[in-house]
Amino acid sequence: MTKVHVTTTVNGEEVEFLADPRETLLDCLRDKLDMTGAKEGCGTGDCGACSVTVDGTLVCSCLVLGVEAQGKKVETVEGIADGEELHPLQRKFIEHAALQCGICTPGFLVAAKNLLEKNPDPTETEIRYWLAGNLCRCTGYDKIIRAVQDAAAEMRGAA
Amino acid sequence: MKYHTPSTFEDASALAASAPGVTRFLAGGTDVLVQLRAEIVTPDDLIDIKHIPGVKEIARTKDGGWRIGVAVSGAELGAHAELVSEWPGVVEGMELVGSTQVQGRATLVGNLCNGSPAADSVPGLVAAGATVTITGPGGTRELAVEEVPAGPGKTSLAKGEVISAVHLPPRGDNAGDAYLRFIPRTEMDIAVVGAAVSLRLDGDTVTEARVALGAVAPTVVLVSDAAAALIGSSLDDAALDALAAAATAACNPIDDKRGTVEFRTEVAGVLVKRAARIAYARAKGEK
Amino acid sequence: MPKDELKSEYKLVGTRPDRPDGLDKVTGRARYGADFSMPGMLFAAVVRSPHAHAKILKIDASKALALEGVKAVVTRADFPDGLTGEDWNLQENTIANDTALYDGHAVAAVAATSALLARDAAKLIEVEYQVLPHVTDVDEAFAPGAPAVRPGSADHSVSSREVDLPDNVRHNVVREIEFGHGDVEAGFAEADLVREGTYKTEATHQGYIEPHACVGQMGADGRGEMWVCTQGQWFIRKFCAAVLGIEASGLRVTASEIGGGFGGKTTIFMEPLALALSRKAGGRPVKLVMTRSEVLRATGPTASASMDVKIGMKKDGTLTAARAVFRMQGGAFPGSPVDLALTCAFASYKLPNVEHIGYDILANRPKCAAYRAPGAPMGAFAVESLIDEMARELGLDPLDVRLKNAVAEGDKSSYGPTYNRIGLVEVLEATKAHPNLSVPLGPNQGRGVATGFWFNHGGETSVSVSVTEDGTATVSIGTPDIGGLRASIALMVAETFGIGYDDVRVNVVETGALGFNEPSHGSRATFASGKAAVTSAQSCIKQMCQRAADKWGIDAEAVEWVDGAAQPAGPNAGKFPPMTMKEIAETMGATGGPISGHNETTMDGVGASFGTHVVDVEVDPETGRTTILRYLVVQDAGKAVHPSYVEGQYQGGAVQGIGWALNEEYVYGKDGRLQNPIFLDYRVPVASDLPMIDTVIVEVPNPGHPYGVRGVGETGITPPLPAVANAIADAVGVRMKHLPMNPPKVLAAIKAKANG
Amino acid sequence: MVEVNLWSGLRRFTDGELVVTVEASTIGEMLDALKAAHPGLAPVIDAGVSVAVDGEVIAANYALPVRPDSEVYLMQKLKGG
Repeated sequence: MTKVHVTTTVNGEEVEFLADPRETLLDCLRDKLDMTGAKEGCGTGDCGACSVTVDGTLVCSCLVLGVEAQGKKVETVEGIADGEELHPLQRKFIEHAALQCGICTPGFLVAAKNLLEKNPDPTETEIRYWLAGNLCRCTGYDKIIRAVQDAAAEMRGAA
Repeated sequence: MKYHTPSTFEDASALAASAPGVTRFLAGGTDVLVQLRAEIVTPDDLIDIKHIPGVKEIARTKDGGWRIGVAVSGAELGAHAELVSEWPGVVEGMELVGSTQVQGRATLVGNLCNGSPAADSVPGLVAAGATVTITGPGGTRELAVEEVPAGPGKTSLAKGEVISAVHLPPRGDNAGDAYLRFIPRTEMDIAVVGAAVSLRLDGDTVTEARVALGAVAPTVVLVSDAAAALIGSSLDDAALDALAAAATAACNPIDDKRGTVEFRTEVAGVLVKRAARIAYARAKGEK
Repeated sequence: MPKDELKSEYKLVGTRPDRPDGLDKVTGRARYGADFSMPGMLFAAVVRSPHAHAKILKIDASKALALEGVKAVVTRADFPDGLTGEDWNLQENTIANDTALYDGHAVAAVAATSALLARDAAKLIEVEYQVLPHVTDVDEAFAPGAPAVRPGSADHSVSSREVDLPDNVRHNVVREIEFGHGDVEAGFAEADLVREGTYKTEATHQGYIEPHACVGQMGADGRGEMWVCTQGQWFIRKFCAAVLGIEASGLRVTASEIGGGFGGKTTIFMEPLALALSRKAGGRPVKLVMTRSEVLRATGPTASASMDVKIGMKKDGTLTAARAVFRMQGGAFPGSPVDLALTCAFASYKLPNVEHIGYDILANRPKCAAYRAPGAPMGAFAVESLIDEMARELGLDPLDVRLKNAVAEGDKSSYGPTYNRIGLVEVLEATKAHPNLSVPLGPNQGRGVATGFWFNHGGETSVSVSVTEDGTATVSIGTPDIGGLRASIALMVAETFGIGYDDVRVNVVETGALGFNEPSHGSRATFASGKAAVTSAQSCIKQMCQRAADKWGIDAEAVEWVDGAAQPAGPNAGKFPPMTMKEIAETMGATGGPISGHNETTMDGVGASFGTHVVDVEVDPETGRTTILRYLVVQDAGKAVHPSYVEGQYQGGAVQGIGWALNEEYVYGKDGRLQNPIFLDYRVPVASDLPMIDTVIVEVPNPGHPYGVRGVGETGITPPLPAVANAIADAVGVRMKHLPMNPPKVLAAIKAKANG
Repeated sequence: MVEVNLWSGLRRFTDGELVVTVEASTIGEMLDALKAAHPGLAPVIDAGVSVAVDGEVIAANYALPVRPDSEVYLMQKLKGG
């Protein structure tokens, strides 16, 4: 198998790796760049645990090839906090007990952050539909939705 | 697997035409990658068409219609206000494909070429009278969208042929379209039944109509009897019942884990009526 | 109920601080099963049977082994012979011997230098099968002449019921159960209304989002290590040791952070394969991560059930008698939870006459594992549906009927023993008082009520608490933190010591660091590890009082522990300023050495938890689709240590139950293959399917726990199945007796009713 | 002496008796005495049972005392998820 050299930017840092064309962006993040924040829950784009943004677009990194990341800007859960300063969503997820096992949390945070960047004041229904591709099996979603609402309110207040 | 990034459709076509093994074109990848990961299809050559200029564009054509690039994602389609206002049914069909994450990648052409009878974006395109441009070894040709699928997982495209653009006709006045699908959950499912209606009015009377159904036959079907039931009516109960009866009669579905024959047939009649009402209201300018 | 007093009694228990592992889990730093790597690590892939039942004639791995980078292949020949009982079942399930018993059954495994290479190599392993007749449905497996799934595997000497089955049925029955009391026929004769029904539930999966993953390392000496996502690292050690024929002490198992379990990670599936591959590959560590389709095909879903229930009721709603006959298949192995289903079935009700009969049945499906209150949701679906139907027929309020028959302290339970302090009546009263009950309903909308029960479990527990040299506390527990356990343990330990919540560090430790622990299962982790941690902390306090007494030169009995400090117990004990935990800790090396306490026990004092759910639905009469409009969970927590995570258990249990009720099911084709092994078609509820889930925490303290804790994890999945069915019946007048109540089924029922 | 309530399916091992009396001061002694008095119960008990003493279900703790006035039930082995 011929591997392809890929240069890309992850959370603002330029990185490079060799990818087999069959490897997904998720495989490359986890196995080649040791960024294990994004999780593989299904491998078919049905659970959202691997959510990242590529050039600002929310995607499942299991449905993007590593080689497609060439020259792109990738953002993952590891890049959400600003140094020691947690993003309001991260703080609100902890405060509201919006995670139980926590495996889906990275995907929810990446997806919710992307939502609030596009729509700072989403309704409950808009939040629920935006996050419908992020499965959580522990919480029944209630506390997740409340955490996103609360973070949105705080961010609007601060803006 | 070899990964290619051609910069013209002619090159993409030539690569595919000369490839000895299994070939796949990669746009959004939301089907290709699933099949790759599940080892259902492992292409020998994967041809990424996103590096071809213009594939991300949505452009007004001279005749007043639209030319949609093959790598335009569902999210990009939904963000195009003018297109949404003219062809809401086409756009809502595409926007029902997958999650927000999938919307960031999935494309009309990918949804079409995956060949699924349940593809959510296809009935809306068929009802709209959309066509595609196909680039092949012998040049380009135009084809109606309903002519593209040839059965579950199959298309009528020949080896080396690749769809290079989607065209929507001019919308014109007093017209509206709508797409509805039935799924057990509210999101994340494959359509159990899909129904698209596009129509034009003169006053209260339907003068033109196209009706397409998804997931009730081996391909998405254009149901002319259903359209005939609408034309000349003002969407009265009798016309709606005739519409439902024609839609039901066109159903030739399968029994599977997603729905029974009886259920798909019954619900096709229900959805087509609901979609017709929405299209009619849109044609009247009601939101 | 002294609820308010109880709340004010504690400084920390009952508050809602941030969980200590929250920071790691919102930044992506927390390490789950698949996040661990080791130098020199290989990657494994598993070859699985595509057939539901097949003889394995030949396995040829030569092509795989010829690939550059492939280091080892294992088959059953690499595992010891001669295992018996459940050890044999576990080994059989880990890797097939001469027969593949279900679609997805592991047949061989391969280790290679990359995950892609391992997958490529697995495809090159050639297996020759001779397909055998199969059966996957519970009723078909119980029908005369059904294909024998695993002839000779049943030990009928342990069956607790006289043989009443023909041999060609009994060959798939591995256990027959009978228990009850009173005279049911006489009870039915006393009733004004006797009704019976047959109910069916399909198998569902726990659906945790994290697939099973481990890294295993084992040398030729049979010693090794494992990093694994599990609910119980000691169970992994015990079961792997049994399956591999090694000493348990030779294996050190570390539990990773765990991405959900719900019972499904209390046992082994592929872990011994990683260890066997490692041993064969010269001791190189081997990482094995399941795909989602492997999780669904080859881990441990719950049983499918077919159930007959008969109930007698008086006009005023009083129950006179009940009989349940449950048939459950739990895959190709003994162990469906039919016994637990029966035991819980009528546990909410005073019943003078009751009879339970059960059959544990084999079918060509994966070996079932525990799933949240194993068996109880199925039984509740049957019983609570029928009670609801009868209450409606008699014109009685379904909640009042439940209240009329509700068990309380001193009542004899349906399964025999007399109840101690329980909170069902309090739960039902709180439900009646909730505003959701008075929201008006529109057309095609309906309201359903159901009650559920789970015993809860104590289990083998080891905990250690040490006083840290700076006066904080370090707690070692052996139950993985699946949903806020560290926070609740820290609250209880800090409360006991009288120090700050942030001054307690709780670690989930590996098998070398404590004595045996059962998993975080049976709703036991907060209860049992918490109780053991409190006992251990109390032992530390006793030692700290001794140190203070020594320093002061007074009797240890004259020292008491108040607000984190030793102080003289009274004016007669002497006049000394309080000596804080920090002061004692800083000098402990010179005053007698390190101070720690530990507790090892099979935990007693467990208290059961009852819950009542109320759901409002709207049914689309043209498509049969059910929308959840409103949902209420009321449940007894004994004492909610961290109320947010208690609410989370209630909400999560309810939503899993909603999924089971409406859309989730294992669908097998005629070929015996699982038709829906991906999340696209195994339909767990998504965010847009649901409203907020309202909760009420009722607190009837458990006298068997120092802070009154009852386990809360499991009860919540029990009522939703019947509650949703009862709401659909209320909305559109159709009684759904076969789960899931998906749109095709509901629409067919509506049309059948309309057609007379 | 302790009265042990059996589940009804065990009648076939105890000549139809549902309540049997054995000499025991702990759960372990009780189980041993049951096996000695009614050998048919041995495989059932060895396969795993739970015992409820005064309303509390105990999976396995042979050392736990039982008193003559204790309410004792032999039950199917219970475990959770």
